[in-house]
Amino acid sequence: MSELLQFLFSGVTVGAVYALVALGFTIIYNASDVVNFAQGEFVMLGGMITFAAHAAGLPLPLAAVSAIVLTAGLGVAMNKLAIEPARGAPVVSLIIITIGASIFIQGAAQIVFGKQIHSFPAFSGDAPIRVAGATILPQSLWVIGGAVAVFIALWLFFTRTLLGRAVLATSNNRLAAQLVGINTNFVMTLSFALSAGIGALAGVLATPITLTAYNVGIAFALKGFAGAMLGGMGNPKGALVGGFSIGLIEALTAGYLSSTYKDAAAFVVILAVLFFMPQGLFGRKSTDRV
Amino acid sequence: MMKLTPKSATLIVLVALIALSPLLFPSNFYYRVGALIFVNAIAVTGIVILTGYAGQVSLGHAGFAGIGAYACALAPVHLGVPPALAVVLGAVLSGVLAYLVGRPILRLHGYYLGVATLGFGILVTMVLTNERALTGGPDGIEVPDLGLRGLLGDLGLSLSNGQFWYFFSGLCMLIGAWIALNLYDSPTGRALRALHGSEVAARTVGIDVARLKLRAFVISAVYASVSGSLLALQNRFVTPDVAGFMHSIEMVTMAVLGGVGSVLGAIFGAAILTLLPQVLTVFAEYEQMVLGLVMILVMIFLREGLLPSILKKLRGKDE
Amino acid sequence: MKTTTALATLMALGLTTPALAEIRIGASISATGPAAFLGDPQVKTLEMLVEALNAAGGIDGEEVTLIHYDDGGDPNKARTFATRLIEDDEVVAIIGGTTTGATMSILSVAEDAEIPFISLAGAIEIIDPVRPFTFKTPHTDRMACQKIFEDIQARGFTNVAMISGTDGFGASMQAQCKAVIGDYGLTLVADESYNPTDADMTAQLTKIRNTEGVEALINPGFGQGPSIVTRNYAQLGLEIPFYQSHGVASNGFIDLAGADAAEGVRLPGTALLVADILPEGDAQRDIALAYKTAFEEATGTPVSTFGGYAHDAFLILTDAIARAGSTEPQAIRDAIEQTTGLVGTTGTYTFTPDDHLGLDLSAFRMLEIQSGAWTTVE
Amino acid sequence: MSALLSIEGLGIGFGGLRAVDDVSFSVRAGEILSVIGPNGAGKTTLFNMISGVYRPDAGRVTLDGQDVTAMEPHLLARRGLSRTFQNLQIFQSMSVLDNAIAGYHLRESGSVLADLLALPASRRRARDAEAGARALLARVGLERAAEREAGNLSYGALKRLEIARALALDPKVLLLDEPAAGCNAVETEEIDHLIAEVAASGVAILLVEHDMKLVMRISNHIVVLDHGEKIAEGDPATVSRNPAVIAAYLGTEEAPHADG
Repeated sequence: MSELLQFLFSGVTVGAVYALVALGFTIIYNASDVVNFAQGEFVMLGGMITFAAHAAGLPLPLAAVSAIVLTAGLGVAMNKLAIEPARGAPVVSLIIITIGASIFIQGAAQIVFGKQIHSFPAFSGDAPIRVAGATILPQSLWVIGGAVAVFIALWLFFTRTLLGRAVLATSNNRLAAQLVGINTNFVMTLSFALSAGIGALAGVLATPITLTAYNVGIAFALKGFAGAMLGGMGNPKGALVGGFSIGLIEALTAGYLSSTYKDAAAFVVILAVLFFMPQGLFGRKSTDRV
Repeated sequence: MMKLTPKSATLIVLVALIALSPLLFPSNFYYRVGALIFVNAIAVTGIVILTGYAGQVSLGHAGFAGIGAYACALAPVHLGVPPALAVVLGAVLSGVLAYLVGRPILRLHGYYLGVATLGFGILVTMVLTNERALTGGPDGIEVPDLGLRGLLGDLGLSLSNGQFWYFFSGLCMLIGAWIALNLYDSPTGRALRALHGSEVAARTVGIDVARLKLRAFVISAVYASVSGSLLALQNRFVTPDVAGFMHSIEMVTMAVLGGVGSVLGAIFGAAILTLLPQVLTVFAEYEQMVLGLVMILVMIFLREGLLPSILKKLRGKDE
Repeated sequence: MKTTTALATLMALGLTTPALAEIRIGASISATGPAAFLGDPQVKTLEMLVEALNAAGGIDGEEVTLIHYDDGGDPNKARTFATRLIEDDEVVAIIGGTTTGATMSILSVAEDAEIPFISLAGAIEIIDPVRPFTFKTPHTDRMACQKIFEDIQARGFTNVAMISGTDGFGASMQAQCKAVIGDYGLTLVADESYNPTDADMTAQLTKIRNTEGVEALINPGFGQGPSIVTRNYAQLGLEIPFYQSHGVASNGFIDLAGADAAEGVRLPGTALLVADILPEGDAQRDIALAYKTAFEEATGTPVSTFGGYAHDAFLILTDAIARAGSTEPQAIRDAIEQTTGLVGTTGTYTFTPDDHLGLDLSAFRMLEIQSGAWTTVE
Repeated sequence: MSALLSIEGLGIGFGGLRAVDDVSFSVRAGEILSVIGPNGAGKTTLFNMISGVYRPDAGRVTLDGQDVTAMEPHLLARRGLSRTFQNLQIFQSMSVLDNAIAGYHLRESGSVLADLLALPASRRRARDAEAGARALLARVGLERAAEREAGNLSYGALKRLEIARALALDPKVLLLDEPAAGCNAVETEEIDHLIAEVAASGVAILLVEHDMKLVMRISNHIVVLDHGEKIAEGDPATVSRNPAVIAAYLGTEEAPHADG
C-alpha cells in the first residue's frame, strides 16, 4: 500500500511538471494552431534566470517573478520575430521554425548561463512529508498546486472572460474573429506571453526537484507535447489529464514493470489512445467541410 | 536541341556535381563531407516522397535509419550474412515495420501523426539503447567492413576510404533520386500528390488514400533505412543517436529547407545542412544560435525552400 | 558548376589554412549535447593549458596550436571532425572523444591515418584490445566497480543494489559492474535504471528499498541524475551505504544533491577532489592543487574529474612530444608508449606496449562526503 | 427501367441538429435529377452522404441494386459513382493535365514496383491515361491550359476541370455540386450542353444548382429540400408551382425563378 502510494506521489510530481508544459502548449495552439516546440526552453529559462538572479543576490521570490516576466517578454519577441512573419506556412515549416527557435534559445542560454547544472533552494524546505508510509517533498506540492491553479485560471479565462473567448474565436476562424472586431494580433501576443510565462513558472516550481541546465528544454517539450496530444491538443482539461497521466504511467511502470522501459510505456499508451481516439482524450472532433 | 525533361535535367545536374566536385577539393577531408551529404540526401529523398509528394509529416523517420544501421552491425555477426545483404535485410525489415506501424497511425492528421511517429522513433531508440547485450547499448557497436573497396582494389581500381565512400554513396543517391523521380510522374506518384492536394477529392476519384499513404510511408522508410545502413558501414561504428529525435528532425529540416517539393531541392537542403556545421565552426560557441537562426529565416523568407526560391528569383531576373 | 564554386568558397570560410612551424594538436570534444557537462570543462582545460604552455615558451620553443571541434557526443560528427583534423588541419595528434561512442569513431580514423590519439572516455573497449595509436587517460569503469566492490567487501556486505542511468556512462558501468561482481563474492539483488532527463527516481528506489536484504546501493551515472537519486534517497529515508560513481566527482555534486542528502555518500575519485587535504608527501598533491587553482581561477566553476582527464591527456602528449624531439606522429606514439611514472591529476601513468591506460586501481581513492566536503576513506 | 441510384430515408445529425432527415428519391440511367432548396437546406450534406464522405445515421443508399450505405468514397468510385464539389477540391499545386489524369487513377494504377522503376508497363498506363485526359480537357475547353498549374486557373475554369476529372472515371452516376457557380453566361451554357450530353450517354446525373434557369431547362426531375427535409418533388413545371416550395424560397428571399 505504501509502495503504491509512493509510486503515485512520484507520478503526480513528475506529471504536474508535464501538465504545466502541456498547458503552455495549449494556449499558443488555441490562438494560432501552432505547436510551439520551444515551449521546453521557456521552462529552462524560468529555472535558469531564477537561479542566476538568485545567485546575483535577488531574494528568491523576486528572482522568480523576474524570470517569469523576462521569459514572457521573450515569448512575445518570438511571436513577433518568428511566428507572425510565417503566418499561413504549412505545419512542417512551423515545426521547423519553433525547433529553430528552440535551438537558438538553447545556444544563447549556454553562452549566457554556461553548461553547469544548477538549482536553487526549495520554497518550503527539504523535509519530506510522510503520508501512510510514503513520502512527498513540499516542493512537489508546490508543483502540483501550480499545475492545478494554472489549469483553473485558464479554464476560467477561456470560458468566462471575453478575452478568453476572443482567443478561442481567433483559433476557430481568424478572419471571422477580425470581422467581429477582435484584435487578433493582440490575441497572439497575449497568448505567447501567457504561454511563455506559464512555461517559466513551471521551471521556477520544478527546478528545486528536477535541477536545470541549458539543455533540459527539449526533454520537457517532448513530454509536454506528448501529454497535450494524449489529452487532445487545445483543451486545457486534456493538457492537465494528459500530463498527469504520462507522469503516472511512467512511475507505475517503473515501479511494477521495468524502469528501463517506462518511457516506452507512455508512448505505447499514447499510440493506443490515438488509435481509438484520433483526436486524443478530449480533443475537438473535426468534420471535413467540403 | 532536345528539350530536357525535369527528370533528366535533375539527374544530369547530380551526375555532374558528383563527378566534378572532387576537382575542387582542397583536401581528402572533403570526400568525407561529400559522402555524408549523399548519405543524408538518400534519407531526405525518402522524406520528399512522404512529405513533398504525399503531404504526410513524420517526426520519427530516424527510427528506420536506426534499423538499417543496426541491421548492418548485427546481421553479419549474428546471422552470418555479408554486410551488403544486411543492407537489404534492414530495408525489408524497415519496410515491414513501416507497414505495420503505418496502418494504424496514418489515419491521424497533422500534429497527431507527428506525435505518433515521434513515439515510434523514441521506441526504436529506446530498444537500441537498452538492449545492451544485443546492440551494445548507448555506447554503440562496431560495424563490419562492406568489403566492396577491397574487391574494387583487387580489380585494379584502388580508392582511398574517403574516395570510395564518396563515389559509392553518390551512386546510391543517384539511384535513389532516379527512383523518386520515376515515382513522381507515375500513376502512384500522381495519386500521392493528389491526396496531398485534397484527400476528399482523391478519395472520390477512387484513390485508396489509406493504402497510398501507407505505400509512401513504406517507401520512405526504406530510403531512411538504406541511408542508415550506408552511414553505419561508412563510419564502421554506430550508436543509438542514429535513430534519435534530433536525427529525425534533421531529415525533415534538410528536406523542407531545400524545398521538399522536388528531389533536387531536398538534396540541396541535405548539402547545405551537412556543410553548415563545418562552416559554422568559425562561430565557435555561437554555432547553435546561428543554426537556429538559419532555420527560422529560411522558413520565413524562403517558404518554398532554398532551391525553389533561388530558382524563382533567377527566373524572375531573366524575364 | 557555379554552385560548386560557391560551396567551396563557403567551406573555405570555415577552414583556416594551416600556418607552419608550430605544433598542431587536434581535439574533438562534446562541448554541447548530452555529455556537455563532461566536455565543457575538458575544452576549457585544454584552452587554458595551451595558453599557459605557450606563455612559458611552448615545447622546445615551438608554439602549440589547439584546433578543437564540438562533436556534441555524436559519433558521426566525431568521425567527420577527426577526418577534418587529420586531412585538413594536419594535426600531429588528437585528444578527445568525451564519450565512448565518439571515441570509437575517432579511433578508427586515427588508427587508419596512424595518428596518436588519447581518449577521455571510460569504456574498457577503447584500450582492450590494445591498438597501436590509441591511448586513454580515465580509469575504466570496470576499475571503478572494482574499487567500490573492494570497499563493500571490506565493510562486510554481500547484497548489492544498483540504479543506473541509461546514458552511455551509466549503462557501460552497470554492465562492467555486473561482469566483475562475482569476483568479490557479492550478489546483485536489484538492478534498476533511469533516463538521464528523469526528474524523480523514488519509484525505482522504493522498489530497491522493498527488496529483501539489500545492504548497499550503487548509482552509476553522471549529470543531474545522480543528484536527484541522492535527494530521493534522503527523501525516502534510506539508510543503506550509498556509493556514487566517479561520474559525479565534483563539488557541484554536493551543492546539487544538498550536503544533508549527500552526507556519507562514498565514491571512487581522484586526487583532484581532495587536493587540498592531501598529505604533504603525496605525489599528486602539487599537480592536483596547481590544476585546481588554475582552472577555478580561469573559469569560476569548480574543478571536475573530467577536466582532469583532459589535463592529463595534454600532459602526456606534450611530455611525449618533448621527449621525442619530433612532431612525427610515429615518434610521438612511441614516446607516449614509453611514458613512465608521469604524475597526473588522475593518477601516475606508466604505459607499455600491452597497456595503453597506464593506471592501476591504486590511482583511485575512496572518498566520502562529510559535512559537505570530500574526505578520504582509509 | 429500374433506378441506378436510390436513397431511402437518409438522414444525419450534427450535435442534435438534423441536417438531413428522412430523404428518399431515386434516379435512373440517363436521367438528370436536381436537388434544390435554400442555403443550408442540406443539399451538400446529402451529397456527402451519398458519396461516402459522411456516414449517415439513418437510411440506405443503393447503387446498381447493391447496398452501398456509408461505403468509402474510393470504393464507390470503383462502382461507378463520381462527383464534383461545391467548394472546389482541386489538386492546386498539380498541373491541369495531372488533375484530369488523376481521374483515371482506377484505370491507370498498377504495380508500385513498375512505377518506381519506370517499367514500360507503368509508362504505358500513364501514357494512355494522359491521352484520355487530354481528350477530356478538350471536351471542357481546357486543352490550352493543360500544362498550367491548376491553382492559377479562374474559378469557372476550375469548375470545368472538376467536371472533367469526374468524367474521367467513366461514371454510371455523376453528382454535380453547383457546376455553374461562378461561371458567366457563355460558360454556363457550355456546361448545360455538357451535362445534357453526358446524361444522353446513359449516365445518371444528380445536380445541385442555384442557377434556376439551368435547373428548369435540363432537369427531368426535381427534389426540393428545406431544413433537411424533402418538401416537394416532381417535374420542373410541377415543382415551380408548388406553394410549399415558393414559401420556402420566399422565406429566404430567394425564389425558384429564372434569375437564380
